[in-house]
Amino acid sequence: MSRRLAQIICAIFGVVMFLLFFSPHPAARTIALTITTEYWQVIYAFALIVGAVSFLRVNVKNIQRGQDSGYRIISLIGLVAMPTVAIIWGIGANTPFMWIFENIQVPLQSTVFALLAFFVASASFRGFRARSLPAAILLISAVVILLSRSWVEGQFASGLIATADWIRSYPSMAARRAILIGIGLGSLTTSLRVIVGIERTWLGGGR
Amino acid sequence: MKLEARHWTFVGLLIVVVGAMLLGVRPDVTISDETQRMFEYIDSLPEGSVLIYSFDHESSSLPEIRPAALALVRHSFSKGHRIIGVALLAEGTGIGYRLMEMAASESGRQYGRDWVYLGFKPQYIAAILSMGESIEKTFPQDYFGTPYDSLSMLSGVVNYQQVAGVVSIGDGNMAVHWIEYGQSRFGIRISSAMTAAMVTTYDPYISSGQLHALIGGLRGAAEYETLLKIGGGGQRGMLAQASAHIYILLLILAGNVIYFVSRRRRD
Amino acid sequence: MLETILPAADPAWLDTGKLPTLVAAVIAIAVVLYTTYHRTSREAYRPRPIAGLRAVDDAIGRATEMARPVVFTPGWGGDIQRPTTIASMNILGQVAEKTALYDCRLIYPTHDPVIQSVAQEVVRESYARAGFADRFREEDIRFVSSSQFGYAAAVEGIISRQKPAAVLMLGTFEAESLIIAETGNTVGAIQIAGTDSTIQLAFFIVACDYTLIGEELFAASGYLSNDQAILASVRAQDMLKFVIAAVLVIAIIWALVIPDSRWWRF
Amino acid sequence: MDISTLIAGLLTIAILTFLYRDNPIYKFAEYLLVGVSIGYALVIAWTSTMMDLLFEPLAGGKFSLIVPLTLGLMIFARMVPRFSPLSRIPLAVLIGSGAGAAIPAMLGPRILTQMSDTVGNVVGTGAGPSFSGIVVLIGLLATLSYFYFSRPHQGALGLSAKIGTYFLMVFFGATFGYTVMSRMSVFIGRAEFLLSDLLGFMK
Repeated sequence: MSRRLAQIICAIFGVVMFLLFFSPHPAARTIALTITTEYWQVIYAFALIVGAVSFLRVNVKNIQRGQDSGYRIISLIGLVAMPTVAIIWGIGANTPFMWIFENIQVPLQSTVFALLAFFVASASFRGFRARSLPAAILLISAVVILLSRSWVEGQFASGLIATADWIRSYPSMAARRAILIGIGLGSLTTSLRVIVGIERTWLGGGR
Repeated sequence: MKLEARHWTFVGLLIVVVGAMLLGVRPDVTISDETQRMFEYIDSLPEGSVLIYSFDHESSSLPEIRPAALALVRHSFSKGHRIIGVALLAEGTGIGYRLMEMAASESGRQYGRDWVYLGFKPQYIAAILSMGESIEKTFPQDYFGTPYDSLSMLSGVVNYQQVAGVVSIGDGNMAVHWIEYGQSRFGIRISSAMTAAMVTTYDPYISSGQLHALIGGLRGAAEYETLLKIGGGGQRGMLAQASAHIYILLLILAGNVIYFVSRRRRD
Repeated sequence: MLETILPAADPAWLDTGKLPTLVAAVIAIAVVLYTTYHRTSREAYRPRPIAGLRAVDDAIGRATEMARPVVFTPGWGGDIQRPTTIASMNILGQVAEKTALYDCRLIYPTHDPVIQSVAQEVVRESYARAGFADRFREEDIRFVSSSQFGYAAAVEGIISRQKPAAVLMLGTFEAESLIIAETGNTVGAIQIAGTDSTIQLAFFIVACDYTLIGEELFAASGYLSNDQAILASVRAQDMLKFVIAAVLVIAIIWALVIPDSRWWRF
Repeated sequence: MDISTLIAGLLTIAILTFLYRDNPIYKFAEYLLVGVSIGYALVIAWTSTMMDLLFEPLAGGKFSLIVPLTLGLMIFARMVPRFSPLSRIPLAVLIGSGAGAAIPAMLGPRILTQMSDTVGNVVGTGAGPSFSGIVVLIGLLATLSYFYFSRPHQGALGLSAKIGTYFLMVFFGATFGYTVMSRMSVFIGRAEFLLSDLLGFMK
């Protein structure tokens, strides 16, 4: 029953959103904006609470079983601390909430991001081997671009930069365009299957 | 301690980058047209112009775009522009405030008179559109809860019509939203400082003029600092950046040499 | 806030500037519905093989032999509204059926609680369909963190501790792509990636064993399930590609012969 | 050096230890990051969505918000197995509206604009077809043929698909090159923090 109802609601919202795209009328735009800003955002905010609760449950269960208890307690402290300090001192400038964000969350996140530089190094060493013609093309293209962005000066540099720019603007862009068109078509048919109800995996009901 | 091949690639990178930074050499950088254009744009705005700096990025890309953002804000302050700071992504909020506060205290600019920080507003598309009607309605108070009308700098600033331009400090698609909603609906001039990875995405907008100017990544920051004749994180990082690229090229070369030698042996 | 932005709107009901999109949409929808509901030949549609997909079966088999888990991640970049996520969910269903059958553990970390909800249903149902509802572990379909690098750090941790035999990265990825792929490589996992994020494709090509490029990801769910309804849309996509190529060539010849023509500017 | 910088510096190093291999220090940092980041997201969702978007306007008399409120509450039904089917309704709203919005969005900017631009590339300024434009056209058609699934890649289609893969490789190589630049900058930024803020070198 709930599956059938969900399917119908899904189809209605699909058709409505599709049609709204073509209308500049204030009423149409209000509905489209209401769905994308109010409905989407509010559902996500509630879902985040459900996610946090499930995170909490799993961790508490594992702490009771003694699996990685110490680490999981650290996670839970972090999870509880943020809302707690936010309730007590607010979230504006110079609050403990901002302090934790700036001195704990930001450095941790940026450093995880920075790990990428190292992974780029190991992947370059391991993955860029001219095993075949396509692999060689990949290699040459990457090397030309990288060289053009390194420290080269003079005549050679301007020729190199021009070559790199040409690659980026024409052959490389052509392939990207084809990929985008392919993705567009794939997304289009997937969306259509969802709306007409052939695609029901998301309901958990199989097809 | 057992080190594998990948560990050696890591150690190499560490040595190359840290070594280059400790050398303290700040090579001259050739100024690209795009950075020159951005510089001239900011430089040409008369004293007292109101600019919106929008911190539209997440904290993880801070290391890359902070030098560029700082150079732009410093330039604006030195030209006597009045700056409104906002953030359309929550993570940019505190970061943007710190950055502006730092630049302002260096140049002796006063909060409320020369610059204000309005803080974060969710639903960026709605925020961009709504500021086009009324900035005060969008941000009734500043970051500290001071009412809009009691900040002297903002008297007479109703919407984009009193603002010379928006500079979006971003790491993703936020400048696209500024272009699609702010520029095309209200005609406000958009420029941006963004991560190097994003720059190519904006080529079409630059060529159509919808995006007025942009600077990209650490390299863009270094060029801007050169034009401003001040030091900064961009210049400090340039030797390291170039060395890192060469290092990656050498790794690719080494990987291929090893591959071909071992293949020949097998044959 | 919505009220303040509306006066600038145009009171017409149809935006004539969007007519080409509407016409294209009608054609595309017609083609898709036609191939889906009106299959002229009795024979099943058999598309060409895609290398990365045969590897999915092998990877699960290998994981079972080695008694190690399979990690499946949809990436940090997507949400449930994205068609890519739906396509990825579809593949998840197929993969889960196999891991249920072989009694191989499936770990699915996600950044999005909505995706988590849907994935739990999909996997639960797949396990039930395979006849092993009791093997389903709800906590393996886990929400780890909505922050991009919080998510990346957690997946890195899961991979380096659980040492999966296979890592499937199918969905929308951003910068976390290479962090996950390189970590998977250090534990010796077979890695199959597929994404619609054009920038990350480059990293996957370099770091993974198999990569499904863009549209191949959408075709994949039909291949794996051999579901004729999904395969029908693959065929529709091919027909549309043909139309696109034809219109393109005609438009170019037209524009070269009559330089003033403008109809092709959509 | 103040305590904030010290903590930020130690956490930075904790994450970097992962490069050697997984270890308790990294694990500590990872669990801390996961917990704090969920907490942060909860606070932001509460203040910016729940309060600003939902409860305050609702209290101000905007009763149309009861619809999203109800949808949100239905998501809560997931936590109680007996009611969990109810959560399919808000999911249906998200998935349906997402799919409906995707169709024109994919056709417009993704497909039609790309087609127009390709014609523009070839025709150029009107003085006959341009060389670069023809490269774009060949690349586009060849790569599209690579994505052709209905027939095996043999004969003419095989050749064209092969040319398509070459173009794809040019694109992947170029993106890799550009993105490396960005990734290195992030690490340089962190290295600068460690060297100047934490250790006090290079002033």
